[in-house]
Amino acid sequence: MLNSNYLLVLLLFPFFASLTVALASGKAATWISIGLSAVFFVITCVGFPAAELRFSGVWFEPLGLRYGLYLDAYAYYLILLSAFLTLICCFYSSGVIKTKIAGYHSLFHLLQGTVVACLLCDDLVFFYIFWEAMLIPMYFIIGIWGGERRVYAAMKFFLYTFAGSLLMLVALIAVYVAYFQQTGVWTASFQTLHAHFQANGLPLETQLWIFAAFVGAFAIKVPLFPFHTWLPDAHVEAPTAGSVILAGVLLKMGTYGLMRFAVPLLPEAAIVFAPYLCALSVIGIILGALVAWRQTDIKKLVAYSSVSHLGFVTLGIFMMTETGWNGAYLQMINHGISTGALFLLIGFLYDQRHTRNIEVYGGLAKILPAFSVIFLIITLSSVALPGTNGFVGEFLILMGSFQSTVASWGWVVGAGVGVVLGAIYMLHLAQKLLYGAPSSKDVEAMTDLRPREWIMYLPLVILVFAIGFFPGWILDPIREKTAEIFSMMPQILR
Amino acid sequence: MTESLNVLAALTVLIPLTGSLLWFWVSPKFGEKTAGTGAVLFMLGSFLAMSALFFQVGEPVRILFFEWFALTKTQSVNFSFLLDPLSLALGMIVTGVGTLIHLYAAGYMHGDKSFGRFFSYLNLFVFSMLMLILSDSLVGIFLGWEGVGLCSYLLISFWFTDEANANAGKKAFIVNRVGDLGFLVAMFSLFKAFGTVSIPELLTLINSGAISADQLFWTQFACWGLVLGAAGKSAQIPLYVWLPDAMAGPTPVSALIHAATMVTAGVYLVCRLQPLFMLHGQILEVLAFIGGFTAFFAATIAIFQNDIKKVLAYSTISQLGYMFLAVGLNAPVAAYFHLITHAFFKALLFLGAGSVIHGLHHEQDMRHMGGLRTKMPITFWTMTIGVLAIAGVPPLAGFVSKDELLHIVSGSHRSWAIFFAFATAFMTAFYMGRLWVMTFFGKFRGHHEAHESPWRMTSVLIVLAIGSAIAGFLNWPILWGGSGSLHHYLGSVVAQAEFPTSTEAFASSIKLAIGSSLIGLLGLGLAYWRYRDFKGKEFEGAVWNPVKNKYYIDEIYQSLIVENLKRVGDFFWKVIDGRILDGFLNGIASRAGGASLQLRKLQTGLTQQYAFWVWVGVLILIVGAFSVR
Amino acid sequence: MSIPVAYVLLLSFGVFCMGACGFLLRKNALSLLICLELMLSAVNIAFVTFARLHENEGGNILYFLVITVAACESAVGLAILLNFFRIKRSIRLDDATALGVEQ
Amino acid sequence: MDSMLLKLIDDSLLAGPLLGWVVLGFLLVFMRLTSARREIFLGTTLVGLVALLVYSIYSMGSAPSTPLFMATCLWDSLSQMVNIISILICLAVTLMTTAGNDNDSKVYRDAYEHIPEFLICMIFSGFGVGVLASAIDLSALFLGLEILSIGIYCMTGFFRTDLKSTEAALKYLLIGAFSTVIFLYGVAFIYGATGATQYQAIQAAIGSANPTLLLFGILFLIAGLGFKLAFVPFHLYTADVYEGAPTPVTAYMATIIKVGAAVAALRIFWGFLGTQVEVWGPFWLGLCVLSILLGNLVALQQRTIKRLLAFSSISHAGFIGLGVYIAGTQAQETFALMSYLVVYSAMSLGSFAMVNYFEDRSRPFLVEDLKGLGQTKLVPCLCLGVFLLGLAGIPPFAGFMIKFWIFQGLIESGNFMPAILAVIGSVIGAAYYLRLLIFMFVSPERGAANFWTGSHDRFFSLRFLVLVTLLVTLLGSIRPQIYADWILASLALK
Repeated sequence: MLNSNYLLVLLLFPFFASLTVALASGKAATWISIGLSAVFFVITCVGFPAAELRFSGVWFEPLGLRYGLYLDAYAYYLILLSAFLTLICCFYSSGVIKTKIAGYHSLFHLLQGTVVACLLCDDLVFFYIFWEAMLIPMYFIIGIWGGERRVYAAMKFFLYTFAGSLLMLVALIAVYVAYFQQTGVWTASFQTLHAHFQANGLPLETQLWIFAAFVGAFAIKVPLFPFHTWLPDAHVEAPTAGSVILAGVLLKMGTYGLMRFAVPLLPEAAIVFAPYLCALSVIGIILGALVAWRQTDIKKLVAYSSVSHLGFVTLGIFMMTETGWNGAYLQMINHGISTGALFLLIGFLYDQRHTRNIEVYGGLAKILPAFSVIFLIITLSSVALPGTNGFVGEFLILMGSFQSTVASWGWVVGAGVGVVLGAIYMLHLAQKLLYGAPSSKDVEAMTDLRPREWIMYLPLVILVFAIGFFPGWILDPIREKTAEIFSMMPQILR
Repeated sequence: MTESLNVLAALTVLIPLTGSLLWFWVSPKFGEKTAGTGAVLFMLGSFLAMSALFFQVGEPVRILFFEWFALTKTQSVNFSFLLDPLSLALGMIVTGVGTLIHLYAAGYMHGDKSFGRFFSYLNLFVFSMLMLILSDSLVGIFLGWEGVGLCSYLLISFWFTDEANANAGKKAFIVNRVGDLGFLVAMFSLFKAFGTVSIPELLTLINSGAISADQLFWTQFACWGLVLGAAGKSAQIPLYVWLPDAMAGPTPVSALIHAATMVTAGVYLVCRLQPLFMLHGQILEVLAFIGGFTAFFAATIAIFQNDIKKVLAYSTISQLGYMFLAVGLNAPVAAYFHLITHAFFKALLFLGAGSVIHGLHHEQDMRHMGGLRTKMPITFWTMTIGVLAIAGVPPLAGFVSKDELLHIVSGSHRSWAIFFAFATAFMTAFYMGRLWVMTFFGKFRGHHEAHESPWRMTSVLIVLAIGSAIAGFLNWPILWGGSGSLHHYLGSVVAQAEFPTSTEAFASSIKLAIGSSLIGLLGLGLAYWRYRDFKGKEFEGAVWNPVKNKYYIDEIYQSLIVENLKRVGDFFWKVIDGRILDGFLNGIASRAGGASLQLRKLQTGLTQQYAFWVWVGVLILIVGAFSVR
Repeated sequence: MSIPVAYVLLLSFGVFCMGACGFLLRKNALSLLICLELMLSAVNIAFVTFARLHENEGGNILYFLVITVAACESAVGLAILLNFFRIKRSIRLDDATALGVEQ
Repeated sequence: MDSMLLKLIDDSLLAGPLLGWVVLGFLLVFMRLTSARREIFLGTTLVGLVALLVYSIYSMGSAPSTPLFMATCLWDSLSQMVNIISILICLAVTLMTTAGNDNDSKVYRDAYEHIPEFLICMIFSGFGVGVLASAIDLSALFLGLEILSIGIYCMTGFFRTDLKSTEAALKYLLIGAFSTVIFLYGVAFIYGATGATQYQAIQAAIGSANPTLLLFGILFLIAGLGFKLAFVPFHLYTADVYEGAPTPVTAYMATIIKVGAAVAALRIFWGFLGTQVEVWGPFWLGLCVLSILLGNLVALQQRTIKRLLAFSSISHAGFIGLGVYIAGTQAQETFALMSYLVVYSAMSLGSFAMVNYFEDRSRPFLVEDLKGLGQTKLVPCLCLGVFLLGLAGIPPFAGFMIKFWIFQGLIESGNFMPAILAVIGSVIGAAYYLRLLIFMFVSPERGAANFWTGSHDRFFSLRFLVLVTLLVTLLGSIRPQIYADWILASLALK
């Protein structure tokens, strides 16, 4: 049976990997990196199904800071996802990245390390450290291996998120100090704080401020309208694998933060803010969809689609129903899979034609049948067709939110409009790329999937249907966890 | 017992599913012959399994396969079937007609590069359609509901190298999505009201009669949603626009999906949830009006179409309108009956049209046809039966079902309904006659050399012709010594008032029957007189432009909705994101830079200025201190 | 009979201001050093006055310290100024602009 | 009379380390008389400082709580801690100087003729810090301040044939003296108001003091200390002086003066003005926040790296000031301040060491010169990068934890506004640190620095220094014990 050392392995392995890769060189680095990420994936799989594990080591006793680690379903599946995507990304990059290979891969493992650490942390300060540290590798991945405007994008990404996070830091310290002032004990362990403040909560006044700051940070990361403008730039400029991780994992940290820290800790404040945040989510959903529809840059289109999709997630969270939360969590995973896959597919096109302009392509269904099938499946998953993973998540979100007691069901209808618009832009993309007559000789010269692509895409496609028809293996543990959280929520939500 | 049912039910849906996965790879590897035969055999298997179920199942049974996902601690969505007359009857139609059309298609699609892909899609469609029909939870129905939508999208844009087809497919999917939104909202509100999405439980709760005001509100909400959904899937006003374009797909598709099966899903759904609608009479009224108006409206357009398939498309819309009229007037059985007969004769007509098109090397414009009577005899005779059937000539299927409809309409004493119904009946006869005459009579106006189609296709035509001839006797009115078997069969699940059996009722019904058949014959005659020596020109002059252009509905939608959406999108993108949000951020950045540049100017390198600033600092402190005082 | 403290303070303040103005306005680095001395003596006046006011030695001690330190400071200052003159052949502060923002 | 002398000797033995400075200083002076080789001088200084360090650490704990030297000095744990810190800084600077020893450009040759004077000045100003830190009498305070300053004036002019160095010295001396006068005037007012120069006495008399005089006194003291800490608007000289002075001296100024002045301020404000906090608090906080904001803002547009670091040090001075403010108000007392001083000193010594390593004294070191340096000198650039991220306060580097404690103190004392403003300042700050990183690692073209030889560092002194500071910067947040335990222990002593 797993014990708390497992957490240490999870925490430290990626950093070890990153170090190893950094010391290797050139081609060797690639293979070592792939191997290590595979090993890490296996390690994470060992943890299935998410057992509840704790670890706590001395960090800085006088101020009650501890290396508090805590693994549960919420953390586990995201860790699994990140390990999975990192593996795929390392594999993908092996064929694409030509310059500074070792650095690139080592940064990827570093990124994964910070992400996993973030998901594992129980001590808020410890969490914050990795939350910030996450920015550094991503900053360099965009900045060094990115496109033309990479410096601008990287800067925007870093400063925007950094600003948000620092606000959160203030909020976080406020909680930490408040606990000290109430109990005379220093601790930043979330479990303790949560338990304490459920028993004797903070005054609503304080809650509102702290919650606002928390949401500020998380909303920028998600990103929630109107804090989303860094995302398209970052996505467009980032290298393919970077986009995959950014969309697949980093954005989730925001929603995860909301579900893990902000809302459970300050439910009353959350209830007060809920209507406004739902409104923002719906605006995000619709804005994202419509803007995505008008893009000619494929990556930008997908980036805006992310804004729309995560709008659903945040809606599910802020409507504050159990069902909605389960859906939201599942949708986080789904978005990771489908959008990640989309970026990979686009990368496949980009590597051949070196353009992201949607008009250049066309009639690919004739030239790349296999590619088209995969692309279509992923498209369907992203428009949430029943039978694909997207449907279960989105349905649960909407179904749950419709029953909400904190905000109007009208928002759900608004989100429903988003569902229709989603079909519009995704089919628009599919048609522009796949249908019509092949637009040019260069397009006709393109080659279809090779084995190495199949290796990447098949698992994703399988997951799409595996979750679409049998979501239980993710949903059931999540449901228990959510029930546990909601059992501590105010009466109105139960 | 139930085990065998389980297996059968599973087979019914799984056979087409496996098929859809197979033909993709089979056709290129083992040639289209294998794939075609395989597909037909698979469908046959599914049909046999279905009929086995049909004959075994007495009163409704539920079959649970496995849990799909959990909604709450107690409620969860399952893959499970509800086998009762409604589902079984439609299931028979789908698999039966489906099999025939597969057979037909094997001939029709002969030599197409992506023969295998076609049959994969077709099988996938049958699978989804069966899921739609058999599922016992709304979510399961929704799975099929969107599944068939997907298949029709894939099949409409089957020849995707032509942008127009791709667009038509996209349009179909998106318009359907609008309907699906209604369906979703309906599901949510029903769940909010009753806390379940499983149909039997819903119906028992509704029939129990204890409905709180709150629940009533939500059920009303749900009904509106369902109306929207049905209108989307069954191509009713205002969401009918996708169906005419859907004719871009191969003709067998039009026959199977856009005439016989998928488009009737809306009717099926409303019949399924009849008790729910009974709670809200006014909504049924609206539904009836939508149906009646659509029937009339579509018929007027059909008269002016020259593309043979477009005529049939609008006729389909109009016939579906009939069905909704019936449902709205709370006569689900009549609607269901018309649904069944319509499945036969409309499939027949489409396939006939297909065979004509096939014979003329994909010529669809009726102005370039004519005189095919001699060249394609089988097609001609079968088509004739179809035309007579739809025109409502006794004793063919169309006559019986439509007569029952008209009977109910006239019994409802709603003048608008009566007008719509009879006017439509006349126009139907007229435009079908027009089609029939323009295609088969007069002299040939085309370019290609026409030839009769292969046996694979004609045989299907014959079978269907027989079907459309005799299907009426499924439900021959008791009044006229018939069995009314469908009434009895469906009676257990849907409620419809029995007809009075008194003598004056008999007299009136006979009068009505004669009247309606006369209307039909009149329409046909008029058409024959007008088109027997057609020169390829008609309806000159601006007066006819609106109706020729389908009342500009597509254009209106385009400019009113699509264009504005685009504008909003651009506004969001360029103004809100670009100018306001990003402008704000970059503004801050550049401001900071500028301020920094200004402050930098202080560092002149002149010592005394620095000293001066120190001094200024002191003064500021002092002034501050005393202003605080 | 003794002079009121306020007057002496005013004197000290006046001297201080003179020194300060001189420091801000004169161009010659040498005279800046002198102005510094002036300001320091203004401070010293204040110290001594307060010493008398409170009748304790603290002020006087500080006075001596200030004098001493002032001497060291000006010594160092002169040395540096000399060095500056050796390089730049000028003791005008306006010539000391090798540093500062490149205009 | 005789007893007085005995008392003096007695006291100086009690405050052994202070005496140690003097002894070391005079030792060097005598060696200078018998002119020895410069290596010997450097060696002696190093050995002497190490010996002094060992002695100070050894003699800690055996601290006399009674005031010494006629109640002008208090040799308590705080003074001893500061004393040890200044010893360490002197060691670091000596190491940097040693690295310059084998540089045979003319400027260096001329200057290193006079290395003994330089070292003597350094030792004595180090002694000054000792005095400053332990002063509990205005006279001693003034003396300490001057001993410290005058030494540094001389050191600034160390490159006597170099115009910039000399000019910097001149400017520094003039303005420094000017501010000293202002400070003195403040002292005079305080004395006038309370009639005492000894802190306890002042505190005793402050109740009955003339408020106006007292206010003037406080304001002038703030101005004087503000100048030493280089608060805005007394900061303008900093950039010039930092740029002109030899880099080791810059490092020296950037660190040791802040340490000394901060502790002096601590003793003043919480020593005898504690009751007056509502009088000086607002001004002090205002100046701190202003320094954080403007310091970072102006740094955005600096062209030479030393000016940039100068402004970064100004913003850090702001944080140090905040540390001084919260020292009296929060539970952990001076802990936050002391750890900030230690870690900040380490980071900025490290960064200046790197500058010293890269720079070529004969031309200004522009920021652009760093471009593409990561490709030729990767490891040094990585080191500099770590120091910069540390200064920017981005976790997981040491800079984060110390900022965290400052924020914690502020929030604990209910000062949310300064905390928020400080946060904004840090965000601005991140911008220019990241700009440097971009130059080093992202920009493709090669800056001038790629072609400079830099210092040979024959005795590995520089590398040793960088290694130590790097360790502190890397581990400072993950394992704060490396410095915090010591600080807490010594704080617990008194």
